[in-house]
Amino acid sequence: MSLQTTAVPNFTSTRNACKLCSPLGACLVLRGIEGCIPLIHGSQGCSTYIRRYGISHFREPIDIASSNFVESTAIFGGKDNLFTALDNVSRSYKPAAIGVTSTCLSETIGEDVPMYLRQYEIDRAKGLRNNGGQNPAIFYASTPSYRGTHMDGFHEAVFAAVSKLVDGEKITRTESKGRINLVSGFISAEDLRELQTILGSFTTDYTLLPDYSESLDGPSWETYQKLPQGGTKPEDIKKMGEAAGTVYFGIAPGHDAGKWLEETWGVPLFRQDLPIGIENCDPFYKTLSKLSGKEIPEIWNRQRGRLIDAYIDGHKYVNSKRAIIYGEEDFVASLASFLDEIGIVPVIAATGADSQGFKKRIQGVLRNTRQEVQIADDADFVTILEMAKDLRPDFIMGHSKGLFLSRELGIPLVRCGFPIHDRIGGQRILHLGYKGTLNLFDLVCNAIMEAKQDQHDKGYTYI
Amino acid sequence: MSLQTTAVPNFTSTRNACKLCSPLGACLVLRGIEGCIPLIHGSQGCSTYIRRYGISHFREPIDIASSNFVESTAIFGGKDNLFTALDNVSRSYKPAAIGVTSTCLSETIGEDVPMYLRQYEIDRAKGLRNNGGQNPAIFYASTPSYRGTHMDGFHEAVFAAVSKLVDGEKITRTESKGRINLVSGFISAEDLRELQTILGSFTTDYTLLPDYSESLDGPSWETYQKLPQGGTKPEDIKKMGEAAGTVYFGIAPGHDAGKWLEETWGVPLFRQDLPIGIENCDPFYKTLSKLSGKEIPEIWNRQRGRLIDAYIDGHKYVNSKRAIIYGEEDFVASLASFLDEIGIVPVIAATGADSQGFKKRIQGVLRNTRQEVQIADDADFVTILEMAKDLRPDFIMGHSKGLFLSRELGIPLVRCGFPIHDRIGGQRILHLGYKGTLNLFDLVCNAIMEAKQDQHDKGYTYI
Amino acid sequence: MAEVYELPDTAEFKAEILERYPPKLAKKRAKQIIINKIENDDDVPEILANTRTIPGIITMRGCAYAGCKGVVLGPTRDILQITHGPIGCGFYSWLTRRNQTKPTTESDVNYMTYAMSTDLQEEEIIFGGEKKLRAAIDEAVALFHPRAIGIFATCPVGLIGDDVHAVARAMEEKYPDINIFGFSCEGYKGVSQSAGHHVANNKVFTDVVGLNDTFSKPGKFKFNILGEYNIGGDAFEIERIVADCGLSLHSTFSGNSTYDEFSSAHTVDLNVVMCHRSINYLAEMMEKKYGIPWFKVNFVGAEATSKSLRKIAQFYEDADLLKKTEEVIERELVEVEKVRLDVKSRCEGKTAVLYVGGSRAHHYQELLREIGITILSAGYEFAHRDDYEGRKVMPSIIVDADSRNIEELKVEADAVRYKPRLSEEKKASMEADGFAFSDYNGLMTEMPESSLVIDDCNHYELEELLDRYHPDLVCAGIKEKYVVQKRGIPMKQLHSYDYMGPFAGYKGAINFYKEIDRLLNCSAFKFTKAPWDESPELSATYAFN
Amino acid sequence: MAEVYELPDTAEFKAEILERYPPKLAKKRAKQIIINKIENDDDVPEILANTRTIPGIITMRGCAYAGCKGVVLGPTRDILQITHGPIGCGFYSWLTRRNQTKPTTESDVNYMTYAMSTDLQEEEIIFGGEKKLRAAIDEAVALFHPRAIGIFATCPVGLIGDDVHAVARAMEEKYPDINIFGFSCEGYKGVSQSAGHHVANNKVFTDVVGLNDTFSKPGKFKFNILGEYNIGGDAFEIERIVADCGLSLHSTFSGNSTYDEFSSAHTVDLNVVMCHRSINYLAEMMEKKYGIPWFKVNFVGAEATSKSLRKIAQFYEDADLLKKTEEVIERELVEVEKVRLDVKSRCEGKTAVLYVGGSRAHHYQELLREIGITILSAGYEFAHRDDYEGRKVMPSIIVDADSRNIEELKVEADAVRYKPRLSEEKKASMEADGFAFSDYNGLMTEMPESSLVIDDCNHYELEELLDRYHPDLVCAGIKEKYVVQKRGIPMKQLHSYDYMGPFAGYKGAINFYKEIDRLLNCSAFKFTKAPWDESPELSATYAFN
Repeated sequence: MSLQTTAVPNFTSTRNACKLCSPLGACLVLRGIEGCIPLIHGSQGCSTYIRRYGISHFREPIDIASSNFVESTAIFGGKDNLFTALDNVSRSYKPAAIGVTSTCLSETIGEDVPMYLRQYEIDRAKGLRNNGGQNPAIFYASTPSYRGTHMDGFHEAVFAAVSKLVDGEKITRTESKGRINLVSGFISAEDLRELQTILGSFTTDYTLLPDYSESLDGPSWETYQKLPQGGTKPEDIKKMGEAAGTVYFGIAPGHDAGKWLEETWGVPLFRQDLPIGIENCDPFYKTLSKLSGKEIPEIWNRQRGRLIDAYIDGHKYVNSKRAIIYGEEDFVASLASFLDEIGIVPVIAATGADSQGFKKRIQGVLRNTRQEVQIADDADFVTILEMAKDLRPDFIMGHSKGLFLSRELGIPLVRCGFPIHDRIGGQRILHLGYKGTLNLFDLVCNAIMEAKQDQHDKGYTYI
Repeated sequence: MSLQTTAVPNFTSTRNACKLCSPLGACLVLRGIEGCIPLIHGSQGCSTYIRRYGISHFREPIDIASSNFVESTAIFGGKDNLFTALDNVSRSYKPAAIGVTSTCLSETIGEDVPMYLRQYEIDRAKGLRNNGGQNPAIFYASTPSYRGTHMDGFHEAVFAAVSKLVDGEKITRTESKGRINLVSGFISAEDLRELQTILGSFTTDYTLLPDYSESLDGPSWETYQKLPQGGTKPEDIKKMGEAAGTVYFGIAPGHDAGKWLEETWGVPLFRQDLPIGIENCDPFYKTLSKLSGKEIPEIWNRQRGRLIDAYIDGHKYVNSKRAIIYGEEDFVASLASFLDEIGIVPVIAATGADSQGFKKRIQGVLRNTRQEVQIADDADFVTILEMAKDLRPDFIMGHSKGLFLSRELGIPLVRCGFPIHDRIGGQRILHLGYKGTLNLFDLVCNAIMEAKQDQHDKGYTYI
Repeated sequence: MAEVYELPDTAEFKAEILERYPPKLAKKRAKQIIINKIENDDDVPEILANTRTIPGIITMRGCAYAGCKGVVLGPTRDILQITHGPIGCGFYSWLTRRNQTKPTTESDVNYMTYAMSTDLQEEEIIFGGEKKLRAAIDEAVALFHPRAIGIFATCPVGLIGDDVHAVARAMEEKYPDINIFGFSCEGYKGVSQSAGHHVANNKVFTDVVGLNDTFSKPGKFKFNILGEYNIGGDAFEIERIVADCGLSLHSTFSGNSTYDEFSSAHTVDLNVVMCHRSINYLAEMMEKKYGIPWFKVNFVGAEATSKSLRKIAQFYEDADLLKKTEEVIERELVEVEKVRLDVKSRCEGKTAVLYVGGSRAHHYQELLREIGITILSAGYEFAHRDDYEGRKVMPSIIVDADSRNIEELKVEADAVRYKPRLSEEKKASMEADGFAFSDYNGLMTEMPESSLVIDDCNHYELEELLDRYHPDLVCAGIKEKYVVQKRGIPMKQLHSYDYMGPFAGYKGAINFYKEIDRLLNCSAFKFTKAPWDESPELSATYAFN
Repeated sequence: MAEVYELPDTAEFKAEILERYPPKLAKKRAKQIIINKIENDDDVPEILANTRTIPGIITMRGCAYAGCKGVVLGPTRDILQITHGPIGCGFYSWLTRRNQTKPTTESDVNYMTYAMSTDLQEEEIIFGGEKKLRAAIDEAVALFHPRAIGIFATCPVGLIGDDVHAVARAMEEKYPDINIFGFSCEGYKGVSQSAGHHVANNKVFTDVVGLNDTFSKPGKFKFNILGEYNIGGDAFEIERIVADCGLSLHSTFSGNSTYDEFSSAHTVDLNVVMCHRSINYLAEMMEKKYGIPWFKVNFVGAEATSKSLRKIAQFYEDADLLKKTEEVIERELVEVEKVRLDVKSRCEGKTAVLYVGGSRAHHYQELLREIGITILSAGYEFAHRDDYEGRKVMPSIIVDADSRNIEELKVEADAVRYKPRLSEEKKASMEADGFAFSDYNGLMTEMPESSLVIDDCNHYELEELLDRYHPDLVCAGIKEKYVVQKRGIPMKQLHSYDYMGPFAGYKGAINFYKEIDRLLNCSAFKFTKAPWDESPELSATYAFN
């Protein structure tokens, strides 16, 4: 049976969704803060599903606590469960912080979690809680699954951590020359390591948030670590108010830590798309140079040159090829820009998010194409497949859920983004910076070449 | 038509060779020395073929001069041609060095190139040559195509450069604490960059020879460079006699620069296989630590840990799988060790080189397998295919010439080594060190997973 | 069975575990961590099971929705399934289990790759989502016109006043040729996915089974397998073997299943039960309503498979069938024994722990024992007391509030279709001869003396156990996988089989032996310590107090 | 043709180039770098060609072996080819060109992926390699029993005294049903691969053509195409078009060719020549020996293709054929024109230089002109004076020592098979009507006035040219590709087509237009300069003095 059904326009239902739910995004951010444990306020299934999903991509332990609602909790409210959960997590993990996220369940029954947490903190201060003497910081992100996608949860959790931890006096900008905030968006662990290297080449004073490069892609351990090492240090988050500027990759659909830092603490905000492709990378390195007051180190010039060289070497393979891209809005916008600059037409650019600005955003980054491009927000995979039928795409770029698109259309899928659960090393894919772009460029070229080679019989081994 | 013909044992002829010719290897080394131009003494076809072949892998300009024999040269000798060529190359490129390699043609007619070169240098010193005042150093490597493979030429050229340039007084070992020589074997440009990073983390005083990381994988240029930047500096080669030790990857079939440095200059030799796999990497980092007197930097521990973690995550995909590997003796030995340690049986390990020690060498690195392994030197691809028929291999690992094996056997080819001319980025494949090993591990896992996934219909997207 | 392996210091271990819990929690967990002891052949200590997980303690359990949609209905290819709720649950349950299915013809439908959700938005949470659900059903009908549609409720559905059953009835009126039914499997129902199994099987029983008296398959000895979910193709292997014996497998609940098979499942002679936990009530209800006897089988393990085949053959009392069954067993065991003995030579004496589901932690002990591996500890994620102690304790199980939320169906003999397959006398005489019906002796009677039985084992307990007893192998789920492997211990997923398999039947046994051999003899683990690393960091340890 | 494009300062450019050479070299190159000038329609300046390359100057040329084995015999699928020599040459010529071939049935042999070599070792260099060659032939026969075997000599073969022809004769006696022949194509023969083409075609003429009088293909108007090597499937496209016109293409030398087609090639009515350089002598010899007339055609470029089709149709003087030909042309030009005009709108006014082979530097000017691109400079790698100046200069070409080394065959009319296809009178009358036979006017007559024609252009000259004139496009080979692209100029390989194609015929023209459009409008080049980079390094420049 083929999934290519007769098109029924404007579907109400979502068929093979192209988005995940909000608490998942929040949990990833929380796992990227040192010593922080996520706690989902809702049914234990949420925690189990989200752990299961994250684990299938990262192949690492992902501990996420839950307040374990049962039917009576759903009826009578979850405060006691939440308090018990906070106690147990505090005692057993001795965490530096607990990030609480809501669910559709707790939001539907109207739980006032901020109020609960204030009360918990008061009780705790009074010594009324059985918390083993542990007093982790507690952030709260409101992340009902029925509002937005995992990216809403992601940005919301960033905001929760920043707005909770940043303190201190407002400072004058000149004092802070050199300190850089980077809000990294939803990227791979390898991307985070590359960002560390890039940032480190400009300054040692930076806050990269979140940073799950070690906590979700760590080494094997000789002895088990209950809370994996790594993550943005809470004390570095605290310092974000003092920075010379915040580079913020992507757009926060709800609360925006970048804007908040600018408005509340006067930290200038430099928002840009994820640095994939020359057009998105050049401004990034330039901003870092500006904020740090340091010239762009030679290594990035060399990488940039090698990338251009590859663009030129490979342009004959990619030029005029047609791609389908999908995924998070921020990711798709960056991919679209990258593909456009190497001469590929993203004939479909789709996101599962319900986003009014998406179409204009994508159109804005397509500087070169002369062809029509289908841009769809609130899209699901069945819709994408239906759209793709007459567009003769050459390949697909996105996460593992595109496999069935790839099979139905008979074209290769270049796996990137999240989730990647049918290959190993998804967390180690480098997408960002000149080097990451080169990696994606090689993957795209080689997927196209392989498809071409596979169509030929003998006599076709140089391409 | 299938190439799977009836097996005829002990073929005299070579059918789809698994080796390249000696001058090619020499030319690659010479392109990895700063300011050095290779000059092939023979027919212009050799230079053209070798350039063409190198270019198809590296996708960079590869200038190789020739003494352009015609029929009369073959009869009356090539001295005049060689002298003219040396003059023209000296004048036009102003090189720091010219590396002369022989060919089957010049060797067959018995050209005494060393004698010619002595005479040329005398003439040049007397001002008798039309060399535009340029006096590049001249090395000579004897590389007849009928003796050995491209690896003979490779190691021969390393020896030629080292033995020509190293001078100075013998020194006592204690004085040289910290300086490291690394003879890198035939590896990718990305490997060389990784080795620079690794060496640089231990000491700034090292000689990495050859180093074509920039000269054969450079950035795009705003203005054309006749002699690409990069390469081992001749002055660093000169200092190789002063080092605390020479790490030499692989085995030189003929002249051995490592041995020569040890015997002539007292530089201790640390020979080991290419650092692919834990078993080959650990000794490398340890030797560097020992020679530099510096502890192993934390970054390598983290990479090692991440590699082990991946081994464990991926062992279920690779364990007991069966591979065919082929290529240069040094490369195959390292791959065999790597595959063995991750539980893969290299059911065929083959090299085109005629090497008595090959079988024992491979057996030596297979520490874990309980199964029989076919080890073949002097092998060609048709023979490998015939051997493979009943061995149920799961995948193939090696350069692009294995494509037809892959097609005949219906199993994936994991491209690595040289030449890779049916994909882009062959020069950027990282094979070495913990990070390179992780890269190969991911490639192997994913090739196996992809093949498995392709065999299944729907319902099989997590693996 | 029940070899004695003196797991040392279990009492001390248990005490230490409990010591670090707060008193109330310690008291509860004390009843869920049991040191096994078998008396009088099948008397075992009482265990507390099917009870709430403590908030903030990281459990291995899932929710009712996961049990209903993911586990039970998931493997059915031609019932179109619609998740009613926000997008998360529908996405996470989209092909996450490695259920395989084999449509018999090219035109057979297969909705397993299709994940349909009403994707509720804030607006519907406020104003109600039934309209959207009806629209989704309209769309599903327009697209596929399926035989049947199942609607699965997620957490907020009941709370916002949506009635999936009312919608199902209304839409059935609109589309009279389509069987439409809803599942009240909100995630907070019950204490684990077990609740979801129950919701699922109840609905399949009331709304599907018994509707079709005509659909049939060729063959003489017709039976159903209940509680076999075709993970890794297990059902295919079982189908292969029973067919070779001359049996006719009518319907598998629910591996590789179809709507026709479900709706005509009441026409067979016999039900055999694989996973007691998830489905024993369905067997009971079918016996009551249709007169089909049932007994427990186990196709995991070569010996268990042979035993199960023989029992089925005995049930039919047919000489040919008995003969063919013996032939199949003899034929299959040749290769099984060859591999088993080879693998055993390398695995003998190794130790394992299993924390899985509601029957696999029991079944897989068979396979492990066959290659000489000793079980140190085992437990279920979501089982009830009877799964540990055997069905004889069922009358004494106290039904608590959480269980009461799951409807207990009142079943009576069907006026038309009730037909006892065995007379009372016949059944009694067979039982007198030692032929057990409606049987299950539970996990503990087959566990080694003094081994640890832990219900709803959590991360803390698992980690302590690993640190104390260093088992050579852990069998659990993906959430535990990397916790275990990070400490250098091989781990086998027994929910998804690590997307390998089959592990059931004879070929499955061979696969499993080899897989365990590979795991236990994998060299990757030996590299954990760098040769220059002499002072490993000390690990943090849990402390609840 | 011959539009005037005043390439500025060519004389100054030439003077500067030569200035930096040593005097002897400058004198020679002065005769090879020509500023084009066309008088009396087809009088062009004399150029020095087919002369030795100077040692140490990096040439684009290959060797005789490459021309013989790689270019001419390479595309033939059923002549088993053995390289006699050390391993390098055999390896490098293994499927390096993108020759395509289409076996007509599953059982048809195709040896193109098979690279057989005697892999000579030091021992054979000392003691002779004939024994090993004989063994290789035995093996080839045992493996495949091919119709024909070709032996290709590499550099050392003649020098060590091996006689490939003697071995071929001896082995032919051993295997009387196999046609075995050797090629003396040692790499140092001649001054370029042109020598190899000659060696190859001579041997095919003496040892293959004329052996088979019976093999034939259906159709009325039989002809051969000479000098078409099926790069990128060019021959397939030509086959498609001529078949549509109603012509019967018998044999292509040597794209997509077979032994049967070669050996019966003497049975056709007409030879048409694509690559004049590599094969004009074969056309001449076939005319002398078998009476087959020939003329030059060109299927590269839409206009050239139409012209060539019309000329062939005219040759046959058949009304139906003429009509069908016009229909085909009309039909094909619809799409061609659509794409051409679109592409031209973006490419008009751009400039190109071409240094390729022995005819492509000429043919591809047609295609480039069709989309409005002006040729600044062109030249051949391995052509002779007639390829530049036209066949009328052939009598005046002085045969030097290097050319004399390549056997010039003495050909006489075949006693049995000579059959003039046209009477002397008929031919004369057609020629009087302007129908040219045995014609080729050369590259220079069609180049723009004052453009630069450079024979055996080397890297130094190419780079200077690029720096001076900044063409928008370079067409050459892979060795030049990255030299050109490193400076940010798009480069099209015309030896291998960058493994694209076809570029011949109508569909090929469309492909080529689009490809050039892509190249010239590729955005990658614009990034060369980083936005923060304000002081690029100065480049080194060549200096010969």
